[in-house]
Amino acid sequence: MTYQHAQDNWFAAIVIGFIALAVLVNILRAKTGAQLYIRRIPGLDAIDEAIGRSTELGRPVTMIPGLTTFGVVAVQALTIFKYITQQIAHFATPMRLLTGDATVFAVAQEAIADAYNEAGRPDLYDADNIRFLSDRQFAFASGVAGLIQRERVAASFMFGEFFAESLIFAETGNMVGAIQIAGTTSFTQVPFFVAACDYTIIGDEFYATSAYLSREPVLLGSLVGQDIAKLLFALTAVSGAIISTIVGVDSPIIKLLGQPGGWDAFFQWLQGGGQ
Amino acid sequence: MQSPTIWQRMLSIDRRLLYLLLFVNIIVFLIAPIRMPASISPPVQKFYDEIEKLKPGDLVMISSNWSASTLAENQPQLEAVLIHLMRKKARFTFISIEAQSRDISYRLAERLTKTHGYEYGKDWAHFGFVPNLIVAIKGMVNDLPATIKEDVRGTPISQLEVVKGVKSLKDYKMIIDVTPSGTVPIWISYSPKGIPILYCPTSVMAAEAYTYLDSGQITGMITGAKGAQEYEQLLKIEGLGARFANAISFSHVLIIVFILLGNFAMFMNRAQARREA
Amino acid sequence: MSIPYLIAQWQLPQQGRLLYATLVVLGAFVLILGLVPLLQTLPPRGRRVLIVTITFLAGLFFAAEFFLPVDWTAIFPKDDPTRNFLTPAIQPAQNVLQIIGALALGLGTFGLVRLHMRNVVQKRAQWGYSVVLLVAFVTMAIFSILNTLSEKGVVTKTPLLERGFSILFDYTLVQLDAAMFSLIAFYIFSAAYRAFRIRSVEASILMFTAVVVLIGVVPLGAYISYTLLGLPQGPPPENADWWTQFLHSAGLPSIANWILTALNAPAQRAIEFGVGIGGLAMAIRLWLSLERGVT
Amino acid sequence: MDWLIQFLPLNIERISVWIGVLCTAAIYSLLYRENPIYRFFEHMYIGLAAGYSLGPLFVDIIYRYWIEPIWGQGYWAWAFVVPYGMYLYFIFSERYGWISRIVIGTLIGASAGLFFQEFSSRYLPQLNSTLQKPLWVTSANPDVTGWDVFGNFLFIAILLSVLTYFTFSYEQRGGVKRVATLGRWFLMIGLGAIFGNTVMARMALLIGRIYYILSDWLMLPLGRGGG
Repeated sequence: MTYQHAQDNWFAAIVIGFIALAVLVNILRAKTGAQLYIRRIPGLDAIDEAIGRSTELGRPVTMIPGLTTFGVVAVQALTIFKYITQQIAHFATPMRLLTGDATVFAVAQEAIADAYNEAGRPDLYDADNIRFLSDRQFAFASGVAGLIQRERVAASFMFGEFFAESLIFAETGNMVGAIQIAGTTSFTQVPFFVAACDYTIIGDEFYATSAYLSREPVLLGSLVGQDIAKLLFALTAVSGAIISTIVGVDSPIIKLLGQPGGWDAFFQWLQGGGQ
Repeated sequence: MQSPTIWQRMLSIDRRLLYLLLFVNIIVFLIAPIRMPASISPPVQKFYDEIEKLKPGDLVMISSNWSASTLAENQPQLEAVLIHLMRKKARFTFISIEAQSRDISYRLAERLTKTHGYEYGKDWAHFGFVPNLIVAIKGMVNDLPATIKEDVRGTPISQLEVVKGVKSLKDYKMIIDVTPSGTVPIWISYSPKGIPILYCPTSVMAAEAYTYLDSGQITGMITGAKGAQEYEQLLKIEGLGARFANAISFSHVLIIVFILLGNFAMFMNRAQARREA
Repeated sequence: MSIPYLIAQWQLPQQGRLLYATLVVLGAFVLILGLVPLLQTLPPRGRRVLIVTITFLAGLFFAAEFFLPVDWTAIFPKDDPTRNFLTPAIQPAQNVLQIIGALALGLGTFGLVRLHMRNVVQKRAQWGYSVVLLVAFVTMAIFSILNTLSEKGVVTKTPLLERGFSILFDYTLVQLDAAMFSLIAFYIFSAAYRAFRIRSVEASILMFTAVVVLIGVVPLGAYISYTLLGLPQGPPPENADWWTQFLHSAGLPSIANWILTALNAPAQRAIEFGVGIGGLAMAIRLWLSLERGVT
Repeated sequence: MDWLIQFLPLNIERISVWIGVLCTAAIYSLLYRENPIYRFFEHMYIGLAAGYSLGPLFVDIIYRYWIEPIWGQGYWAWAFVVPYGMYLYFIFSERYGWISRIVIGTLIGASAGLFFQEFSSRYLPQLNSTLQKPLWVTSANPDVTGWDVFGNFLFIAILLSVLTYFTFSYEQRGGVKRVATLGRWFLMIGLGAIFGNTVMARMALLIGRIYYILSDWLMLPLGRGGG
């Protein structure tokens, strides 16, 4: 039941097209000067507080994208880490970025070097602070746990995709009294971050993070588009439920909206006189 | 600075004490033979009845796909089922989907069969692991010897007495799937019709399987360590199921007790602070 | 006949393939690496344009393959109706990504080894542990690579290799995995003790559901409900009256299951939708290089 | 005496058990505090893991997707892939560092392009299954009971309130704010449920480890199913 191509159900193409349009139009609006708003995301206000504390204590900040494989989520995580690095560069606070994916490691080198450059402190960049520990889940976890305890980090930022190892990072960080802010798209790991971290960014707050931090028009515009897309999903869900109540859950109209093969079934049904 | 009250000390308890408690708690319940009579759930009863129907010499395929991480749930299931099969003098062959589950089930079966006088190659065998279960099942339905080729010891399958004359999976009388992952829908979809499928999932996987039970696509089900405990009761043996079920249950009880204690301490501490203020 | 398909047909002749292939590979290295000084002459703006273009093209390939209609039999009657003209190139493209991924792993491993080599050479604090790491790395790398090559039939599988690999992998690495994984059980206990307090509405809800599910999913929950309280187990029989139906769903396991399916599933679904839409918007921004992110 | 001889690591099988227990003990020592023994095993662990990856994830892939096609089957076009990928290695150079971004751009573009299919496969079937929720009993859905209808209403209500919480581009006030708060509470129910449900799987792991210590190492006869 997976989509190999958009043709498996053209509804996919329509939805993606609509979302793309909503996002791009609003990005354009934002670029041409429309004033856009973003609501408060409490956990993100704490980033500065966490950085301030590690500066005071003179202990390092860790940034952990976890085992996130390279892709959309990893790029977003690195964008957030880049922002954090720019902030700590002003105070020369030491940092460690620990990753379990080699490609993310390569990209992170560039991103972090950039961040120091843009903050005007290229001298502070040290390639050894960006570390690829292991792509093996628990070997990586053991390395992170050891490092957090040895260096007694003052602040720990965990952004990306996480799996069972999430609690190992969060509890060891809690043990050494670090301020911890986590953000993840993996729903199953959110409860452990909520239990062990000071602030948790849930679900697509993760994608809103860079817009919130940078207030860049492109990102704010994109957020408006995303909200419109959510409205579309909500409307589809409600109207779909009503339709399925009236015509039955196995009706071709329901299949039309997102079931692979549903498009063809619908047209066959139409041609068959709609019995 | 006055010394902290008992409530304050409880709130800032050294977590190493918690770790020790959990460790000891599990050891105690693994060793102590505490028995809680369980009521036999209908799927377990059906599982038992189905194996009772086997005649001596009937051939059973056991798909064992668990490894160390779900040992506490799947091992008691497999042990209880194997003991029952050996009591019924049934013969069986194993198959796994990856190397670790192959090793763990092979070792376990070797140990258990020895105590029941079963002989490898004659009464049972292990076919090793297949990387793609769908392909393997389809292949075994068509031509079992050509699909499996050799067993876990590297013996050509034609020299194994246990599957002498077996052409296809259709010659089997029963399929048992002991698994922590979604392998049972594959067995349901691709195995020959008319061979009963029995299912030993972990507790997490069990909820989804009730539809298969309703429709009769699986005949019986043993759910996690708890199901194994019920099964042991049916077999009248003292197995691992009861111990593992207890260890799991009481580790949860320990956590709940401490959550309640923590809340109690928090309230007492607040009340005290209010009184002093 | 698509271009990638044609390229795939360009095979070196059977005779002297080894020599030709080596020459071609050497040539490719010279050519591609020879481009570097040329690329270096690009001004910053040109570099940016180049990167943006390559990013767009790479995305376009996968996007077009997905969006283009698959059935071209109206134009090419003999074509396979389950693919479009880009589909045959998907597998090679994935292989290219795999190769780049492997090279990145090489880069990551190099970074790890370099860091610990420096620790040793400069005798930094705790350099002894770096020696441990390097020794473990070299030993395991030899056995792992030989083991992989022996599976390919390039080297023979000696008993020493088999035994050594088994000691390092099965007896040590897998055991360390299991130990580290089980560590979470301790952490889950301390986290629950600390976090589940009736401090706020949210914390209380979190605690209450967690406790109900905690007791509902374990054998003890079933024991309390079905053995001690004598509630009926399993789904109710058909045409049961509502009281029987109620009794069948009043056991702790049923309640835990209800929370997990009826209450958890829609919340999770909503999050998934948000994450999916957020990811899609991000993908579009990255594809069109609209984001001043990491590149 | 017999027990002791069996217990000591005198054959390969016993040695393997001893190694396993030693590893477990070293890792668990982290629970007390970070210490030299943990540090030793941690470094060994990372070294072993890094070394292991080179087999299946480096040599195997390069051999299978690069060496075999070129030298084995003669598809010479593959020759260009590895040198191109090696642009990544310029990352360590200050002057040529930007060249690695060409490869990174390829990877970013590819992951963006692949996301369209992932979005369709992963999220649209979920949207579709959300549609199949009759909200009252009709003849069109004969199998649906009053209880199902209640569940469906609940499903849609929770879905909408949580979605409302996850909107960002306007100020949440009044009724919207209340719905969003409700959404966050439902979210907490879901999170609590996942927490409770995960505990068992983690305990099962720990029990498995402790069983290994008691049964395989100390050789205690724990419920070996005598019948």
